[in-house]
Amino acid sequence: MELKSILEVLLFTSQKPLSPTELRDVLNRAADEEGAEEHVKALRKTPPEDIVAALETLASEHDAAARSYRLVCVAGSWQFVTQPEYAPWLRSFLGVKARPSRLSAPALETLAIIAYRQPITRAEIEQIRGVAVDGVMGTLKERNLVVEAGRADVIGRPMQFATGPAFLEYFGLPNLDGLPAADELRRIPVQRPEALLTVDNHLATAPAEPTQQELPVDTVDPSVNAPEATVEVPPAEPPAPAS
Amino acid sequence: MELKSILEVLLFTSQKPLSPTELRDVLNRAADEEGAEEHVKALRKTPPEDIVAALETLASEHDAAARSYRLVCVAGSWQFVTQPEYAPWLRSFLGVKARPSRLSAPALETLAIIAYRQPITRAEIEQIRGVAVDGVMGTLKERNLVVEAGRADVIGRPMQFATGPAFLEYFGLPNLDGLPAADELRRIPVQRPEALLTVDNHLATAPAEPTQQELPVDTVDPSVNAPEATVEVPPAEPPAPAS
Amino acid sequence: MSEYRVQFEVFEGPLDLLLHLVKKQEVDIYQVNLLRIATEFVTYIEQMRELDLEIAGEFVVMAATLLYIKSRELLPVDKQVAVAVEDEDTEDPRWELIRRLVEYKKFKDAAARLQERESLMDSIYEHRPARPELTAPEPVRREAASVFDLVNAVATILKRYNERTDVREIQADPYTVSEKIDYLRQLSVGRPRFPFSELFASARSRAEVVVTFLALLELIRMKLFIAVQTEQFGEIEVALAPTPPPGSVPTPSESAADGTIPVDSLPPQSPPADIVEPTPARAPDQLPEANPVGSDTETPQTA
Repeated sequence: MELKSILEVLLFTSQKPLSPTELRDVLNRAADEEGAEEHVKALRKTPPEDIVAALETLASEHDAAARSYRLVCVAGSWQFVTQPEYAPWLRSFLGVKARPSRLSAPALETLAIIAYRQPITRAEIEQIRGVAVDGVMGTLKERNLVVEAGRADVIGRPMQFATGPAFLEYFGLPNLDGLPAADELRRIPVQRPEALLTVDNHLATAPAEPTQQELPVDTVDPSVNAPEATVEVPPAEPPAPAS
Repeated sequence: MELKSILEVLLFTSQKPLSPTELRDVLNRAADEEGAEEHVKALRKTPPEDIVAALETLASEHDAAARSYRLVCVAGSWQFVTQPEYAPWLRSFLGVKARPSRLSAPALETLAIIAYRQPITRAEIEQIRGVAVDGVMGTLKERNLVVEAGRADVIGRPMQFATGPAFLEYFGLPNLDGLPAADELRRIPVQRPEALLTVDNHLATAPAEPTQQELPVDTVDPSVNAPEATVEVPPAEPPAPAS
Repeated sequence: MSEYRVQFEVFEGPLDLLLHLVKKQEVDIYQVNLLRIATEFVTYIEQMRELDLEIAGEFVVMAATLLYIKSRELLPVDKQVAVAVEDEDTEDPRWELIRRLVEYKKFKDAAARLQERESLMDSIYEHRPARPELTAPEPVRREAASVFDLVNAVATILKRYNERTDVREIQADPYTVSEKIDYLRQLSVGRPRFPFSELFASARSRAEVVVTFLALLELIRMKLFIAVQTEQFGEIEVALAPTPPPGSVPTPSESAADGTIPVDSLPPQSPPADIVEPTPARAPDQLPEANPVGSDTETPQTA
């Protein structure tokens, strides 16, 4: 029994996209089942790279077969999807309603900032956008486009935000590196007016109105204050796929 | 866009098996949608026989592709199912399939007789099995594997029985013609050695002189008296499948 | 004693027991020695009786039939009653028995095949996609937005940000949007398409990247360039816009390869479905700093 066929049948019957890790877990669980046959046991601890390779082979096979569906990887998880040209029939079959209204310009801007600079605090977002973002953040979180991602390691320990499970799907992106011009746009040049003090080296931006409370005790680095200073945001870890 | 691909994508996304009628309804609905494109409209009122032919072509294509799943017809409705050899993984992944408890051997025997000889009275069943069938008939009726199917047109007007709505689904059969060896078992075997008179006390059935009198059915043609002769019982009309 | 019980109980009825006895003879059912079978059958019944087992009526009837057959068989051949050919009511009991055995055997085999299917069905899982969204992502997923929306949003932010920063820096910036527009137009000469990423390949500084990007958006806004993403996860390409008849929008394309529905609400004439035009970038002079984006949910933050 070929590995790829087993992966195929799992993806085929799954009710949600599956990551290589999840697929490997199933192989291990089946191998550990009491009375598992040899060929089932043999797939215990299949190397992740074998699983990924098998998935890629499978996807090419399905592409070559040119059927009405194909196997794709979205946000690191694999799933069968239908080809778009069948949308007219699927819409009337599934009674698909139009998606909730498209995002407003403010919501998109906020989302873009979060996408390229995650994880990021609300204060930082507001600093970049120049306006408060309470309303749009609510919308974005509600639609799972944005999720909370732990607290920043600065005074006050403000909540940070990252793109959520719906983000990559919403934009049809394979992963965060698939963001257009990710390399360039992660490094938006930030020139800091002299009056502003950075809170933290890793912050994308300086706070708008530095107050005494926000000043960290010891993290002010004078060099960051230079006019040409840019702050690179390391590519964020993709958020855990929705389960 | 080929009809079969459209049917395929519908079956692929469906949460339940679809009959050719349901599939045709989807084609019609999509064609009636406001702003439907020409190639969508063109499939309005596709003849049912075209749909069935396309489904059969599809099923052969999938069989030929020998993937981990295939397209099957069960009780007149079409669906994708997995190949049985992947059960060890699917059991770990999806859990043991919820199925009604297995049928006992007497219940299976009784059900087989009803399936091949329907409609059939209880007395006829008991004649074949050689034992009373009250107990198992109760079970079979309770599980909708067997239903009452009108009264026989003979003295006493006994109730007749036929396979019920759950029968084809339980065994995963497309229709009653899909019963294994249906042709043979629908016929009452009257294979009759040319004679049963023994020439030897220890050889009960050695042929001696031809006789023809005991053929149980009155439609006997002398030429039919060869050893392989059989009398055909016309296949029973299948009961209307449950919807 | 319990061994006997088990042995008797496996038989579904007298026919089942008979079949078992026939099988033991290892001959074709038509060649079976009925005499021996009759003897063995009666022996079983006797054993059951000795063990005080309840004997079903059907077994007793069958035993009687077998004894009758046996008694006939034991007569010399010339004393055997020749069954009258014309008497249709008279069955040869041997033939009748064998006919029933053959028939019963066929159904027993059929039942075994049904049982095989029954257990096979335990191993076959139906394809049951959970929710429409999961199996039909394109029609629902891509209608609302595209990556271009996102890029555009970034551009807006960049532009606003540049305006907010030190004026002297902007003046010192060696790159201008109009220069880059010329550069991009030159770049496209003789090359109808090039990858988005190539635009930034030669940039020497972050500022140049930003200016190039703004120039591109401006060209797109002017409908001189288009951005194309031919497949869902494919690379974005920049292409020269097809020159449309004056005053018209691009004609809808039949080759709506990816089923994308354009970002903006569908106008009567929609642009090619595989080409998504970003919302035009805001011209710098339209961008009031204090109140950048009109949204009811937002309140200007004190800067």
